[in-house]
Amino acid sequence: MVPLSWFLVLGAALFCIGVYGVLSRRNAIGILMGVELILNAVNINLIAFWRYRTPDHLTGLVFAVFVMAIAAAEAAVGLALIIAIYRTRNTVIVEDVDLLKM
Amino acid sequence: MDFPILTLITFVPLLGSLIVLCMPKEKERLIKQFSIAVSFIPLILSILLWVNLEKGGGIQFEELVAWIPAIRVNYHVGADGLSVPLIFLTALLTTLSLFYSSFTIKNRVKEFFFLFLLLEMGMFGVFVSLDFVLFYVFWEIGLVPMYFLIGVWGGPRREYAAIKFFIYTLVGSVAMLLAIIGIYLNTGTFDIIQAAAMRPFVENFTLGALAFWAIFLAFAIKVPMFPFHTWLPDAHVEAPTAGSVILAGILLKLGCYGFFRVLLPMFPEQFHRFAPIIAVLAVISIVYGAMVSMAQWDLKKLIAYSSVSHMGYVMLGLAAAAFAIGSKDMLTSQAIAMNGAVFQMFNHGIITGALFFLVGVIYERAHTRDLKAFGGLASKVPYYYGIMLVAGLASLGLPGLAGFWGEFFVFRGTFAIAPVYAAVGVIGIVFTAAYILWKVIQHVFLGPFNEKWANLTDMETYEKITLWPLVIFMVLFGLYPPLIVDTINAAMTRLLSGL
Amino acid sequence: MSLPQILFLVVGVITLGAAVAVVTSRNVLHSAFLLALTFFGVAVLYVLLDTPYLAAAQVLVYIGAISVLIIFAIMLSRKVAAPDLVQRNSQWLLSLIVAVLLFGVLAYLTLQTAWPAAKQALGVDAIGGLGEAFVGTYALPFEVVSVVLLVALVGAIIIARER
Amino acid sequence: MTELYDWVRLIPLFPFLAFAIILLFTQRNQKLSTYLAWAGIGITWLLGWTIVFRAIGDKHVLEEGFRAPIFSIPTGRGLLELGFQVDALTTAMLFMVPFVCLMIFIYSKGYMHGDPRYSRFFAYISLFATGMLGLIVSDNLLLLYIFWEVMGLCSYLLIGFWYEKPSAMKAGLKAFITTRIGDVIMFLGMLLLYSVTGTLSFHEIFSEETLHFLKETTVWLPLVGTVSVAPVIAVLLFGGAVGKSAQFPLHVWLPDAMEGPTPVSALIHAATMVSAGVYLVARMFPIFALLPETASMSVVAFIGGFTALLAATIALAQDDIKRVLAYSTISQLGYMIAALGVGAYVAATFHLITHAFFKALLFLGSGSVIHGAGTQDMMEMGGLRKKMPITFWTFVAGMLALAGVPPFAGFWSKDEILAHAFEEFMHKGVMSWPFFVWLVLSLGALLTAFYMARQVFLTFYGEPRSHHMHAHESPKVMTYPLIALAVFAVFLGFVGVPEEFPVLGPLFGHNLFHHIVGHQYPATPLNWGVMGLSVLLALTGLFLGWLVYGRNPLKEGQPDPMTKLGPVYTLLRNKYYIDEFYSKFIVRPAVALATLLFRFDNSWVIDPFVNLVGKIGVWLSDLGRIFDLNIIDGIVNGVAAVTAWFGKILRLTQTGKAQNYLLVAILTVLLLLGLYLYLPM
Repeated sequence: MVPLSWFLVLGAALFCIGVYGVLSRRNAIGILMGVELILNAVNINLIAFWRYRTPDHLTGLVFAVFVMAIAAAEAAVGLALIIAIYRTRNTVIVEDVDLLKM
Repeated sequence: MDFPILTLITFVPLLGSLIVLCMPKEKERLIKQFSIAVSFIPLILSILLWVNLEKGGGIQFEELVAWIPAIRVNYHVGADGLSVPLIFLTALLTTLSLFYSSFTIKNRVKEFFFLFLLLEMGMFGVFVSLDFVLFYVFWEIGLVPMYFLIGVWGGPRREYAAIKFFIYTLVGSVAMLLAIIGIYLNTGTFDIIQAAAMRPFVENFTLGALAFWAIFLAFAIKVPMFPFHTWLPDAHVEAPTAGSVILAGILLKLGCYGFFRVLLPMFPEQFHRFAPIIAVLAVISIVYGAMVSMAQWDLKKLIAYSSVSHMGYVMLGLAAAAFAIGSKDMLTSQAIAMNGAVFQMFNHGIITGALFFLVGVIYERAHTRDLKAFGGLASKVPYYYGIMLVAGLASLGLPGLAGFWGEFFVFRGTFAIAPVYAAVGVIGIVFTAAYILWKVIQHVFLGPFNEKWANLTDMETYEKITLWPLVIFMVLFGLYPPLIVDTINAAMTRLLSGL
Repeated sequence: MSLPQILFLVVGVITLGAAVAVVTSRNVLHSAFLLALTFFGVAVLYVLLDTPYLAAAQVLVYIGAISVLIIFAIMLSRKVAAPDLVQRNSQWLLSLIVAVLLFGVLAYLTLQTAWPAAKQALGVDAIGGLGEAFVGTYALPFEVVSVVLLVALVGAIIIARER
Repeated sequence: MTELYDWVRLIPLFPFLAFAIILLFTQRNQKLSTYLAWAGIGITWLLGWTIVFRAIGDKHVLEEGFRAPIFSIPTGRGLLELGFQVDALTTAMLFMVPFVCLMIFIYSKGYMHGDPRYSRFFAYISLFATGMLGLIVSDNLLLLYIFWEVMGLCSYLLIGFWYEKPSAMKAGLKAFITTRIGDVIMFLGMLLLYSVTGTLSFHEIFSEETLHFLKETTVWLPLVGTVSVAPVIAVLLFGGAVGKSAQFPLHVWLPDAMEGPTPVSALIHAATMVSAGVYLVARMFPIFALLPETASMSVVAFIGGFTALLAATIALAQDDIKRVLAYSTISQLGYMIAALGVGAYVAATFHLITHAFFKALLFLGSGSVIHGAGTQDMMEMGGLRKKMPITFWTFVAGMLALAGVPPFAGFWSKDEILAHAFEEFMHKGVMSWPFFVWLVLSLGALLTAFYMARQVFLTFYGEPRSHHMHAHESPKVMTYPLIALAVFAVFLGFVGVPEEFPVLGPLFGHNLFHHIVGHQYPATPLNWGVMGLSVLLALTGLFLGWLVYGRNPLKEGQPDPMTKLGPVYTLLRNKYYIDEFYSKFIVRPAVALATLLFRFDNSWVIDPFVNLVGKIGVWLSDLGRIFDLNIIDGIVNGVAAVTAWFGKILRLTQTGKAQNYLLVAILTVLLLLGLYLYLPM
């Protein structure tokens, strides 16, 4: 039997790797990948908790599915944005995209 | 009185301001006339209120409706001999200010009158509220229109002044809010009268002291007391004339009123303990304010600082009364001191209000307030000179005019309780005479005529109409003080015997 | 050590290793492929958690759609995928420390807690229950998600469209 | 209003109405304004004298007083009652004040003729009369104080009446502020009295119980320790009198008050303002005399005697005709105060009344001279005797009265003071205040006679010492009041002839004045020696004056013989440099302190450190601010500046890069988590 805590530690590790990716990549696509990792980590947690703690209620499972759906949508929009930015500014380096600071 | 007179007084201006908001911007005449007409309603009602007030009858004209039942907040209003003169003063000064402004305000007329009526509601609200939350809400409501009045229609440094005023007052308000919550947690009610009756801090003096100082800060800033006064000269100088009048005439009274309505009944022990500190601050305010006034060369700033001095009398009377809490044989002196303090509040409203109007009158013409720039105007503008002289003399406490009685009673009451404070405070009287007569009267009106002002015109009819009511009150209350002291005394005696 | 445990450890190591490579690789295209590997590892974990349905969805959605999408995006912005480009920004070290610390805290908290060791028996039919939940209790969120997906689709097209 | 005395309520009312109506409505119409003012004071005069002559025969009123309440102010559960009254002292004053005022009012029509603010002048003097009349009929100290201050205001307005002249404007301010200092001290005395006894009504203060209570009560004073309360009250109240009656050290305003129109000088110096101070001491005399051995009496005696001599010496060296009279007024007031200080209550009151008449006469006479000669400088006058005969003769009558030559009014009153002081001195020995008072006042009598002789000879004898002097007699409206006042200056003294005096004593009702005013005090016995000496001194003074100024009248360009006194003359002429002293050590430091405080309050306006904010940095500048006394506003602005500084620093964090923000967010989460773990729950 795999203990619950293993899944949790693995989820945490995946999450932190994702965080690192989001924080350290210069490339917008790289950041997006980090985000995907984070979402996966979340999903692992959701399902692990569902399976070990409340197998009778499907809430965790349902939310995992939702997360997947949202991740898909997010990836689609995010990548579209990246493409759009790339077209207008010819870069996907986020540091060059700092219109926020004016 | 079986109709909700206080509610009407409070919310008629709100209604008026909303209607003004709906009026088309171009119809300035209509807006002005309508606003003035609206402001007459509370004025008439407040006279009715005073006439129908039963002297010594405690809180009257009460209305009590549940507002937020979950935390027991009620819409609870009422008035007594303390608040009725102030309500009247508010109504009077607002009407006069609106009237005066209708001739002097040229830009953004609609916004001005809208804000002014909103401000009036806030001020009335504070004077009638008997519920902490309601009190606080109105207290804050008054802040916003004033901010805009200074910030939009003010002088060259208006933004600085407005922000300073706002932040200063807000700091106090936050402290007060915390204290109010503290009181609520201790008593389970937001009702000012009930909470005071429960004496929430008898057992826990330290907690009470904390709450006391928090509320003290809020009110002392508003009064303003030394050393929380530095917002006042800026705000006054930059505010438009009507704004200065209301600021000096009413907004400062909100702070004093808070001391009487909230602080004294709620924290008698703490007030008694800390009375020496407050008395010292009051005496400093009196003497220091007067001396700083004497050093001014800007007419408006001079009068602004004189407010610090004059409000010091109010605080001295109050502190003296608190000094003697617990000694039963001092009731007469306490009552005299408090009567003087309240009377002084009223007087300061009409006198300083008049002085600010007068500053506005000359500023409209000369576009300067520099005392060195004038000289010998008495023959050129005799009417203006006469009115200014009366107001100035009332301000320096000349017997026979209203200002004297306030000072006399304050000093009389204080002297019996804490003679040293009174003796030091009396020095302020000499300096007041000096700055009014030397700085204001002499530099503006006397001496050789300054040819620069050869085209100066005397007061217009509208200016006369604005000032005469105030002059009449100065003389009336000066010659026959029982007219108002009867009302105040009954309320103060009742308040004191309850401590 | 039982079989699932060994399986977990192996898959876990592969997954994490792939994930680390994803965020550190200098070549974005490599990252994208490794990301697909990571997703696959996660899918295996789902199986270990008795949700083969979800594992299938993971493979379909993540590997089949998202990874491919990412790869396409990289292709479309070809220049950035150049291997010689520095992919780390200036705050990478701080980020690393933060990430490690965060992991430390999370792991510490997790291990501190006494979790029930064993799985309970799966009382309900997970897949069937899921289907019922989507049209029953969670009908509304489900519909909302479908709208979100639609909007994202339309939005992506509009954003990425050539003008 | 059944009793005649009830009408006392109306006494201050008529002039007040005249004041209000003139100021509000009839300013344009000079004639109407004049008649209104005349009517106001005239009706009051008639009413006043009706009451006076009724009261003189009414023992009950003289001894008990009659009170007419007006209104009362609630004080807690008690009441503060205000009202008017008629009693012995009021009666005496009521005889003098309205009449002298009326004379001055009539005279003013001539003197002020052609002034651009003619009507306003009448309004102001009507208010002035209101103040004085109200003061003498007040039945309590508070009301007295109110009218007292009203007079202070009027003195300000009237002394500075020609405010275009900077000197007049300054003199008005000086008068107001100087007396105000005295008033504040008096105010404190009043507060103390009120606090101790709980009443301000004369009737209640002077009741047996209250006086007894005051005798027993003590008060703790800083530096002094525990003392009886009565002398403290007395000395404080005396402060007011010192200011109003221009006693040393607050006498400086009065000579400057000569800047006002001459009728005002007459009004201030004779009938009203300065008498008020003496009146106050006389009114509160029971408190002063309650513990005669304490400071209360000696302070009064010393200040009075000292002032009498000081002012008399200054008067010797003045050239301005009105200034001489001004200092003589100060000196004579010193006589009255000193008299009160040795307990000569009746004599002081008597001198107050007689002095009012002949001093009003002298001032109006000098006004007539100024009106005719067009100058105030005696050195330019001379030989006016023939051109202004009526003025001359009436002036001489006043001069002789002031010098104390029998049988003029001043002789009797001055002699009574000296006799009383001598009597007390005989009781108490040489080392006592009465001896000091007697000595000083006798010396003062000599000086008085001398400077008055000097004035008369310089003004009226010899030849004019200025070419552009075209003197003429004043119009009748001015000379008639002079004659009326001269009659009183000559004959009024007889009402106070000592009872023992042969022939005159019995003839004038056995010292009628004493019977009216001093029923509770024993009469001062006649003392031929003192009387002889005072006559001798007066005559010597006059003779000396004739010797120096009369025998060989001064020619044009010839210096005043007084200059031979050298440095003494310079000292006297500059009034002992007291003005300069005050200006340097009191006025200027006060103004400087005010300015300093303003800087303290407001230095951010001029504060150069504000400019350094940007350059050196906000922290450093804040430090500077604290050093630069800017403690108060600095904190407020400092908070803002610190906020701005933080803002500047924090602005760096606002990179616009989402990753930065995220990093910070996560760091924060981490921090919170760490805290959560670290802190025990």
